[in-house]
Amino acid sequence: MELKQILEAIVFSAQKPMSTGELRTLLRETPEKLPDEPQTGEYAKATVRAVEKALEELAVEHDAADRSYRLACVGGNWQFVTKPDFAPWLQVLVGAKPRPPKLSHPALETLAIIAYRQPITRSEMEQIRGVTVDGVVQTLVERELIEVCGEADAPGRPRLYGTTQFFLEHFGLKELDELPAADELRRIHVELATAPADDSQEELPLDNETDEADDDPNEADDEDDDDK
Amino acid sequence: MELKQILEAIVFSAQKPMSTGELRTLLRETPEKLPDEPQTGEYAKATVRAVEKALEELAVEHDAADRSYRLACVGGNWQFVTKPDFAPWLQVLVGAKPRPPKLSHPALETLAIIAYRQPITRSEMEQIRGVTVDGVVQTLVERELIEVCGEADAPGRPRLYGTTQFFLEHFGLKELDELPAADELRRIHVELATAPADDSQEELPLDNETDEADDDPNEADDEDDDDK
Amino acid sequence: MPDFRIQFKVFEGPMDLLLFLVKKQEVDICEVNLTGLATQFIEYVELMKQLDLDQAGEFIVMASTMMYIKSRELLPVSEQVGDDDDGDDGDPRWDLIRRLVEFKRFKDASDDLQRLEIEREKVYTRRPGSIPIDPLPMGNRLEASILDLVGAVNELLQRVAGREAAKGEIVEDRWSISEKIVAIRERLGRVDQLKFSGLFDGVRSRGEVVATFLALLELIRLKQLMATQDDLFGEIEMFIAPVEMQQIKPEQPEPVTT
Repeated sequence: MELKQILEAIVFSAQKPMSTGELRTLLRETPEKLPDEPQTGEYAKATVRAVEKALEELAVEHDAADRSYRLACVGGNWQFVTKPDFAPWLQVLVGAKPRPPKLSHPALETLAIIAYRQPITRSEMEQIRGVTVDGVVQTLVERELIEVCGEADAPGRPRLYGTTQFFLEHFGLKELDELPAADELRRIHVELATAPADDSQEELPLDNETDEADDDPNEADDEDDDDK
Repeated sequence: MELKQILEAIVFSAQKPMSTGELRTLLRETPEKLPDEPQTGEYAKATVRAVEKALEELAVEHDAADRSYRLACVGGNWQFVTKPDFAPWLQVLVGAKPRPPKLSHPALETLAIIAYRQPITRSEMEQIRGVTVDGVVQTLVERELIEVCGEADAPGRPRLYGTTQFFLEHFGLKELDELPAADELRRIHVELATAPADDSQEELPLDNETDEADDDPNEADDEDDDDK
Repeated sequence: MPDFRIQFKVFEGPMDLLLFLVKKQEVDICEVNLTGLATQFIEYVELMKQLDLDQAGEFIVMASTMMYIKSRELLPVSEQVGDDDDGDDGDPRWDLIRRLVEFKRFKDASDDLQRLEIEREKVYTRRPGSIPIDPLPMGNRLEASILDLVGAVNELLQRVAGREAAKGEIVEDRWSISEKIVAIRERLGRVDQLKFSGLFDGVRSRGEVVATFLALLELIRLKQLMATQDDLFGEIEMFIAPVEMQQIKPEQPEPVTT
C-alpha cells in the first residue's frame, strides 16, 4: 500500500473536495481512532508536502490514463471531476447545476481587475475601468466572489478588496497563480507601483502581443479542445 | 467519444449505483432533453447488451489499472467502489462505521440457510438450525435482507422467505448464483432428494489424511494476506 | 445616427469607447493616432450630449483629457518612444496609452474568466452518495456462521484450484456427497467430536471440498450431526447427534476401508 493510493481512495470516496491539510489530519487520526488497524500507523506522519506531492503525482497519472474524469485541485481542494465532453449526459442525470445567472461583462471586467491586482481599492478599480464600480462591487460581494480584506493606508482608509475561496471554485482554479497570464498581469502591478516611469520602454514589446490578441475567445477554447 | 467513456462518466458522477436499464434510459433521453447537443444522438440507440458489454470492458480496464478503486456490479447496479484495504481511513473520514452493526451470529446462520435454500419456510429453517428463528427472521426482515416471497403448499400455508435485492448489495453479490459454491450448494437439495444412494462406487484413500486434522484456522488467513 | 445610440449603449465607459476607436484604426495601441483618436472621441461625446444619454459624466471627464491632448498637437506616438527625458509620467499621452493597454489586458482577462466560467459549468465533481467501500469478503465477517463456513469453503476451493493449476494436473472429480457423509460419520465414530477446520485438511480437489461441505450441511440438516460452538466466535465442533434426534437414516453406501 502506498500513500498515493490511500489518498486516492479518500479523495475518491469523500463527499466533498479535500484539502491537503484535511487529508493529513485524516492520516494522523486514523491510527488513533482505530487502534486495531496497525497498518495505518505507517502513514500517520506524512507531511503536508508529501501529501501534496503524492496528489500531484496522482493527478499526472490520471491525466495520462486519459479517462472520462481527472483529479483536479480547485481552490486548494482536491476532487475528482469529469471532463467537459460528458456534460450533456450528466446534466440530464443530476439536473442542470444550480448556478446563479452568469456574470455580466462589467462584473467580469471588474472581477478580473480585482483578481489580478488584489488587494485593491474601489477607486483604483475605477481608475482602470474609467467608470464607477459601486454597483458591480456590491454584486460581486453578494455573490461571494470578492470580499473586503483590509484597509488601504490612504486618506479615508478605503476598503481593500480581494477574491474569495469561492472565486477559485467558481472558475475552477487551483490558485490565483493559475489565472490566465497571471505572471504578466500580476507583475505589472508591482512594476507600476515601484517604478512608474520605467515601463515606457517595456510596454512596447508586450503591447504587440496584447494588441494582436483579438477578442475572439474561441481561439483559446480551440486550444483547450486539443488537450482533450 | 466512446460509449464506454460516457458510461464511465455517468457511473462516476452518479450519487447512486446505476443499472444498465437506467443507463440506457439516460442515453436515450439525453438527446431528447437537450436538442442542442446533437452529438448525444449517436448513443441514444445503444442496446442494453451494448451497455452491459461496455461496462464489463470498463470493469476489466479498471481492474487492470489496479487503482485504489474499481468498477463493480453489485446487485445488478454499477458503481465505483474503493478496495477494502482503504476501509480504515474511509471509516474515519465518515466519522462512523460505514455499515450498520454486524449481523449477529444466529442471524447470519439463518440468513445463510435462507440464501441457499430459498424459498424456505420458518419451520424448515428451524429444522436445520435446531432452534426457533422467529426473532431472527423478524430482524432480517427489518434489515430488509429477506422478505416474504410466497406461501408453501403445506398445512397452514406457511410463509416462504427469500433474500432481497438489498441482500445482494449487502454482501456485494451480483446475483444469487454468485454465492460461493452456489451451483453445487443450491443443487444439493435436488440431488439428495432424487438420487441419495447413487454414488457409492468409490471410496477415499484421502480420508486417512483428513483424520489427521490439525485445526489451524490461520492457514486460510495467511493465504488471504498473500492475495492483497 | 441611430447606430450611434446603439453603440453608446454597448460602451461601458470611456475606456471602452476609446478601445473601440483604437480598434477601428487597426494599429497597435502605441502607434495609434492620438489626435485622431481624440477628435473621434470628442465627436462621440458631443453626440451623446445631443442624444441626452445618461451616464455621460465619465465620458465628459475623459473628453476634457482628450481635448487637452489634442490641443498640444502631439507628435505621433511612435516618435516619442524612448524619448522619456521630459518625464513620461506626467505626460497625458503616455498616461492615456498606458491606461488603454492596461484596460485592454483586463478586458482580455475578463474574456478568459468567462471562458473558464463556461468550462467550469460543464465539469461535474464526483460526489458519491455514500462511501462506497468494496464489500468485504464474507469470510471476514463473523467467524463460525454458516456464511463464514461458506466463505471458508470458497477459500478452500480457490486454494485447491490454485494448487491444481500450479501442478498443471486436473484431479478427476470423483467425490460424491454420499461418500463424504459416510466418511464424516466414520470419523465421528472414532473421535467424539471434530473441528470444522479439520474436515478439509487433506482435501485435494475442488470437487472433494464441495462434496465434503455438502455432506456436512446435509448431516446437520438431517440432525445426524450437531454443530456447536463454545462461544459466539468459537470454532464449530461437530459430533454425532443422539440417535433419538436423528430423523432419517440415509442409505448407507458400502463402507470402504480407510
